[in-house]
Amino acid sequence: MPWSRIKPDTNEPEYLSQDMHGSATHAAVTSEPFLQHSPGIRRISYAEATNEALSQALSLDPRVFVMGQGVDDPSGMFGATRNLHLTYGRERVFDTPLAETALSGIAVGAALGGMRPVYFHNRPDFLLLAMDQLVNHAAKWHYMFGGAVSVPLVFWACVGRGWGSAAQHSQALQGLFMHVPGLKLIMPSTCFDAKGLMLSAIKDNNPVLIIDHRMNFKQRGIVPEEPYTVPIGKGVIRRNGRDVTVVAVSHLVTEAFVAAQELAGEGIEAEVIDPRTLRPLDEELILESVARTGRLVVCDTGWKTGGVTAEIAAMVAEKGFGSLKAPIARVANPDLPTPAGYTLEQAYYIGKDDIRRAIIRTVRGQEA
Amino acid sequence: MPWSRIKPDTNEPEYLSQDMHGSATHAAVTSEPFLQHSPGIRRISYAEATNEALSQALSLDPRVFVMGQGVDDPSGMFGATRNLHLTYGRERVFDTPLAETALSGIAVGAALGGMRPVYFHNRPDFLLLAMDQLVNHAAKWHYMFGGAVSVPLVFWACVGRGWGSAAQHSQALQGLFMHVPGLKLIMPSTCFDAKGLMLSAIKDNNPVLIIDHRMNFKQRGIVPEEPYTVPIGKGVIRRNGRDVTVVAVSHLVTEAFVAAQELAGEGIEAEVIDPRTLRPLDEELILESVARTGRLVVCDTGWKTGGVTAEIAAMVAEKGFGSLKAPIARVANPDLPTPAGYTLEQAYYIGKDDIRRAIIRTVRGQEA
Amino acid sequence: MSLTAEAKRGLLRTMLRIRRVQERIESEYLKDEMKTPVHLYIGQEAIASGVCATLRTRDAINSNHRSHGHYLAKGGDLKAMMAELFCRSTGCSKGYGGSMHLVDVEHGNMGTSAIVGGGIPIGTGLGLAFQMQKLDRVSVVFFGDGAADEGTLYESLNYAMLKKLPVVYVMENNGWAVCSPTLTRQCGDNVFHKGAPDRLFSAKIDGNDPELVYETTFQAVERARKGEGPSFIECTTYRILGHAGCVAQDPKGYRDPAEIEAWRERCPVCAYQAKLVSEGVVDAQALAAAEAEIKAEIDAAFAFARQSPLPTAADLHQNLFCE
Amino acid sequence: MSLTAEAKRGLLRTMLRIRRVQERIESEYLKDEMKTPVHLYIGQEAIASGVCATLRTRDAINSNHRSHGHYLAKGGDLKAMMAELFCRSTGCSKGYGGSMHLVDVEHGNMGTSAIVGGGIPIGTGLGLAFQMQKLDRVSVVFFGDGAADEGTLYESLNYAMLKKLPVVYVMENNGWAVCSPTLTRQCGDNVFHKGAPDRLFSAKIDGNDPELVYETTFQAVERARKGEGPSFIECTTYRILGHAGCVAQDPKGYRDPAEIEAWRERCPVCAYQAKLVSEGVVDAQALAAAEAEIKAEIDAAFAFARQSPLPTAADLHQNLFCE
Ligand SMILES: Cc1ncc(C[n+]2csc(CCOP(=O)(O)OP(=O)(O)O)c2C)c(N)n1
Ligand SMILES: Cc1ncc(C[n+]2csc(CCOP(=O)(O)OP(=O)(O)O)c2C)c(N)n1
Ligand SMILES: [Mg+2]
Ligand SMILES: [Mg+2]
Repeated sequence: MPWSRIKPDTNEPEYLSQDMHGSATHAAVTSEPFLQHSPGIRRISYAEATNEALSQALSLDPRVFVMGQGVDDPSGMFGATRNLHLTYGRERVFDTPLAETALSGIAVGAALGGMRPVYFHNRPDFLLLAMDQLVNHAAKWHYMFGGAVSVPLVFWACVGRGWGSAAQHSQALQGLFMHVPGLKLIMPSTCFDAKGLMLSAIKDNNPVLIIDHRMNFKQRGIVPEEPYTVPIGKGVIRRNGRDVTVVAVSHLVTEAFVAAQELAGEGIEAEVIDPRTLRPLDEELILESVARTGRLVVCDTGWKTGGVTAEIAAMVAEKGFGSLKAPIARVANPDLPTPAGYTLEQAYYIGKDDIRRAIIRTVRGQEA
Repeated sequence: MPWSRIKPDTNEPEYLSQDMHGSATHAAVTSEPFLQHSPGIRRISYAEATNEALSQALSLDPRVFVMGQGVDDPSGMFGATRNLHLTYGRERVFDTPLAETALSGIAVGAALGGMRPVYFHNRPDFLLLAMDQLVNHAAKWHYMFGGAVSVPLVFWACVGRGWGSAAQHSQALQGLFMHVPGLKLIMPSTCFDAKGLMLSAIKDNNPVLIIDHRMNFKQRGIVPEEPYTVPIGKGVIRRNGRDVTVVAVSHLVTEAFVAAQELAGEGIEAEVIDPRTLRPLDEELILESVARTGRLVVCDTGWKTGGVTAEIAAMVAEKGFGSLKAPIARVANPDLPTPAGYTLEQAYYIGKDDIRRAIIRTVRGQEA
Repeated sequence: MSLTAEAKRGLLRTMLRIRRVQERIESEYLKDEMKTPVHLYIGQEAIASGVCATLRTRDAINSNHRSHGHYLAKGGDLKAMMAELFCRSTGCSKGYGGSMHLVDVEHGNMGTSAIVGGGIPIGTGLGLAFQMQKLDRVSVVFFGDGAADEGTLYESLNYAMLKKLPVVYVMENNGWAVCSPTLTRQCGDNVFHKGAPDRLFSAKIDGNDPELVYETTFQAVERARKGEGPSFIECTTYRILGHAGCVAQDPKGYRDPAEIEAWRERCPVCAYQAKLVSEGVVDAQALAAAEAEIKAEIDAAFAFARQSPLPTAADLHQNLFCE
Repeated sequence: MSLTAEAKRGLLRTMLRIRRVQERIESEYLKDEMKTPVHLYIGQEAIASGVCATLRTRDAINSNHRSHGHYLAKGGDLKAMMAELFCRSTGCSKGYGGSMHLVDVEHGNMGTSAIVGGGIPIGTGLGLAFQMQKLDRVSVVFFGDGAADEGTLYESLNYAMLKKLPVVYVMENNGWAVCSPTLTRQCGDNVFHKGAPDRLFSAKIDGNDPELVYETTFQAVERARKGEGPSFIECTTYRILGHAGCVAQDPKGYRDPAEIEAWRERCPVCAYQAKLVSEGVVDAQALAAAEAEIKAEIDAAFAFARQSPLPTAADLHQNLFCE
C-alpha cells in the first residue's frame, strides 16, 4: 500500500500537557499524573497504542475478544490488531466471514451472553451493512427492556483516505452515528487517547463505536505502558486562546493546532478543543470556551450537511448564543461522495488552510 | 388497528393559500393557479392523495412500478397503494420478500435497467437494512461514474407512532438520511404536497426518499384531480408572522401552525415555514424569514442530537447570524429510543405545547 | 426419548396455558387497555411448548414479534408479561417494551426483537458466547417463514456451522407473513435446509404435533450439547388469527376461509388433548382442574396488570445507558 | 455448442489481452502514477473471457473490485480504463471512480461496486428490468467467494428463482478473500448451490478452463433467454498475485508458496495457448502477431492516459445529481 507515501511517520504536536491525564482502569493500575516532558518517556505509534490497549484488555479480562475481517492477518488492521492472535490464540482473536449484518448481531448476542466483543470493521463504509444491528438492536437493547439486559460491545472502524479510495472506501460516517441514542461515539486524535479510550470503551457496559482515521495511524505520541482509561464524554483543550474556539475532530485536531500556531504569529490566538467523544459530547467544555472567546469554528472529517459540525454549531447557537460575537463557521468535507482522482481529492479534502481561512473570517469578519 | 382512535380524520388547517401552487407535470397538465376557496374543490385524505399520485404515474409512464412488502394487500400501505394492483396488475404493483437489503439493490438495478421503481418500506426502521444500497450505491452511482449512469428511484417509508409501536417501529430517521449527499429527502405535510411531491420524486432522475408520517395519513386536504408536480427543494410559508420564524417538519407543521394561531391572541406573531424538502433544503426561504423575524424555532419529529434541527439551526447560525436576536430553539424528540408504554409515549413525543413554549421562550427570553 | 406420561401432561399444560392466555388477550383487546400491537400465537402452541420442554432454565431462547408463546413456554412469568402488555412498571420490560419486546433473563430470554430476522444472529451470538465460555448451554432461535426471506438467516447458519455453535434454529412456517403467502416470497415449497448432514442436522416436521417437535428438538439439543453443532428445524403450522391485533381487526379477503377452517380442524391443542385423553394420560377431571388453575392464573395476572402503576414522565430518561 | 476455431482464437485473444494489461499495470504500479488501489485478475482470465464470449453487446454485466478482466472481456475500451486508472478526465468514469469503479454503458456495464456483494442485487435488478420490459437481454453477475459470505447473495438468488429472472450468477472462487481462505469463512468445501434443479441451473466447474466456462455459461444464458430463470456457476480458480496493489506490496506469509506455485503451473493463459497450438488452431506466428497487437494497444492506452488532462477543482461539484 502506498499509504506510507501519503502520510509518513510524524510526532504529534506538542499539545497542552493537560490532555495526558488518564484515570485508573478496572485493573486498578493508577498512573501518576503524566508528564509530557519526563525523562525516559515512551513514544509509540497510534496503531501500537491501540494494539497495546487491546492486548492489555485481552490479558486483564477473559471476557474480551477481538473479531473482524483480517484481525489475524499480516496487516492486522493497519497494525491495530497485529499479532494479537499469536499471544491470545485464534479462539480470542479471530477472522470472520464477510457477513457484516449477521456478525454484528452475533457480537450483540455474544455480549448478551456474557462476553465483551470488540468487532473491527476496517472501514466505516462497511458499517452501513451493520446498521440494523447497531441502531435497531445494540443501541436500544438496554432501554427497550427497562434495563434488564445490557450490551457491552465495541465496534471499531477506521476512515480511509487518499490513493483513490473513492466513494465507498473513505466515508467518515460519524455524522450518522452521532444521531443515534444509546450509542457512544468516540473519535480520538492522539496516541494517548487511542489507548485510554479503547480501554474505556471495552470497560463500558454499553455499545461503543470508535472511529479512527488513517491519517492518525502513523503518528507517534507519548503513551504510558501501564493500562489506563480516558473518560468517555470528556474533551480537552489542546491549545489555549482568547480569540476564537476551534472544535476539531479526529486528525483535524492536528490541522487546527497547526493553523492556530501559525495564526499566533498574525495576532490571532485560537483555542483548540478536541472533543474526543462525540456522544456524549462535552458540551460544557465547548460552551465555557465560547463564553470566553465569543467565536466558534467547528471542523469535522465528514460531510457538512447534517453532520457533526451541524450538531456542535446548533448546540452553541442554542445554549451559548449570548456569548457569540460572530457567525459560527463550519469546516467540513463538501457534500459529495469522495471522488477517486487525486486532483479531485485535493480539492475535496479540507485541512489546515481551510481551518485557517475560517478562523480568520470568524475573527476578522472577512476572508484572509 | 386502533390507529383511528389515536388520530381521527380531520381537515387540514387553513394555511396561507400560496402553498397550493403546483407546476406542470411531465404529462404537461398545467393547472391554473389553484384557489383554496374555489367552489367544487375536492378534499381527499393524505393516503388518497398519495394513491392518486401513484396511480397517475403508473398510467402516464410505463417505466414506473411499485414494489414493497404488502403494497398489494388489503391494507395497501395504510391506503397509499391500496388497490393499485387491481388497475395496473401485479406485474407493476407487487409484493416482495422480506429481504430489504437485496430488494433495495434490485430496485437500484431495475432503475439502471431503464425502469422507475417506487419501493415502499412501511417504516423507516426497516430502511436500516437498506442503508448499504441506499448510501453506498444509489446515492453515489451518478457521481462515482462521472455522470455516465443514473438511478431514478423512489424509496418511501412512513413513520409509525403511538400504540406502543416502541423502539423499533416508530423511528423518524430523517436525521440520518439528511446527511447523505446524492439522496433527495422529502417530508410533505399536506395532501396537496403529498401528491405533487410524489409525482416530482418519480419524475426525478435521482434517488429520492420520501418519509411520510402516520399522523398525516388521515388528514383531509384540497387536492386537484389532474397530475401536477411540486418542486423539490422549495419550502413554503404556511403562516406569516413578524416575531419569530418556526420551521417545522412533517406533521409538526400542523402543530406549529396551531401553536402560532393560539399565540396570535397573546400578541406573538409566528411565521411558520414548511420546508417540504429537507435535502435540498430551501435555505433562502428560511434565511429570508429569519432576516425579518430575527428569531428561530426548529421543530422535527426525529431525535434532537445530530438531526434535522441541528442542520437547520447550524445553517442559520452560519449564514443568518447577523439577523439573530435570540438563541435558536430546537424542539425535537428526546434522545431516547421510543418507549412502548402510553404514559411514556406522552412524555416522549413533542407537539403543539412544546412548540408554544419554545416560541414564547425565544420571543420573550423566558419560559411561558 | 419417548415421553413419560408426566412429560406429556406437561406439554399439554403448556399448550393450554398459552392458548388460554392468547384467547383472553384476544377477547379483551378491543377494550383498548393493552395499548400495544399484539401478535397472537393461536395455532402454533405445539412448537414453543415442544421445543422449550427440551430446554433447561439456563438455556437461551430468542424470538420475534410473535413471542408470547415462547416467553411462556420457556418459563416466563405471566404476571410480568401481562403487566408489560398493559404497559406497567411491573412489566418484564417495565413498560418500555410492550408486547413485542419481552425479556426474562432468569429463564434465558435475553430480549425479543420486532425486526424480522433481527433475533437470528443475536441467538447465534449467544451460542458463540456459551461455546467460548465452555458453558453447557444451548441457544434456541425461533423465527417465522418471513424471517427466512432475510439474508441474515443464511449468514447466521453459515457461521454456526463453521464454528459448530450450540444453536438450534426453529423456523415456524405458518404459511404467511402478514398478508403474503410463503410461496409468493420464497422459491420453493420448503425453505432450503442449508449444509451437509454432518454439518447441520435439519428436519422439516409437522409443527402441530408437540411430541414430534419435542423429539426432534431433543435430538438437536443433544447434538448441540455434545459440541456437534447447529440444527435447523422447520415446523409447518398455521396462524389461526390475524397477523396482529384481534379478530375484529384482521383485514378480510387475503386468506381463503376454507384454508383457515382446515387448519382450525387441525388445532394442535384440541388434537393433543384428545390424544392424551384417548391414551388415558389425562382425564376430564384433570383437564378441568388444569383449566381452572390456568383461568385463575390468568385472572390474577390481568388483575395484577391492571392494578400495577404506570410509568411516569419522570421515568422516561431511565436506562438509556447501563452504568 | 462446440467452439469454432475462430471462437477459440477469440477466447485466447481475450485472455491474453487481459493478462498483458494486468502485467503492465503490475510492473508500472510502483511508479505511483496510478494512484488508485488495483486488484489484479491474473490467474482468473478464463472466467471473464469464457463468460463474456457468450454475451451480446446489450447484455449486462456487473462485477466487483477485481473488475478489469470483466470490463475488458465485455468489450470495454482499454484507453478509457487506463485513463481511469490514471484518474484522468478521459477515463470511463472521468476520474471520479478509479480502478474499482469502472463503467461502460455501451457494453452493458452499468457501473462497478467495491462493496463486496453490493453488485449482486444490482445485477439481479437489471434482470428484473429486462424481464419487465420484455427485452431479450441477460444480466451476468460476477462475484468472489468472499461475496458468497454475504446474505445478499441468498436474498438475490431467492428472488431471481422466484421471478425466473434472466440472471447468471458467476462465482469466482479463488480460494481467498484478502488473507482469509474460503474454508475459514464458509462451512463447506463448496458454496451451496441453492434451489432445486428446475429452479436453478447450477454447476461447479474448473474456472481455469475457458471452454468449459464458455459452454456452461452458454447453457445458462440460453436458459435465461428462454425465460427459464437464473443459473449459478461456481468457477474454481486462483488469484496468483496479491489481493491489491503489486507483488512488492503483498504481505508475506499468509499463503503457502507451494500453493501459489501449483496454481502458477495451472496458468489458464499458458495452458490454453498450449492447447490451441497443439490443436493447430493457432501457431507461433499468429501468437506473435497477437502479442504485438496487444502490446501496441497497451502502449497506446498508457500513452493516452498519461497525456490526458486531469480533472480540476472546478469539476468537483459536477454530477452529484442527474438533471
Ligand atoms: C425487517 C422487517 N421487515 C418488515 C417488518 C414488518 N413485519 C412485521 S411481522 C412481519 C411478518 C413476519 O412474518 P413471519 O416471519 O412469517 O412471522 P409470523 O408473523 O408469520 O409469525 C412483517 C413483514 C419487520 N418488522 N421487520
Ligand atoms: C462489505 C465489504 N466488506 C469488506 C470489504 C473489504 N474487502 C474488499 S475485497 C475483500 C475480499 C473479497 O474477496 P472475494 O469476494 O473472494 O474477491 P477476491 O478479492 O478474491 O477477488 C474484502 C474483504 C468490502 N469491500 N466490502
Ligand atoms: Mg409466517
Ligand atoms: Mg476470493
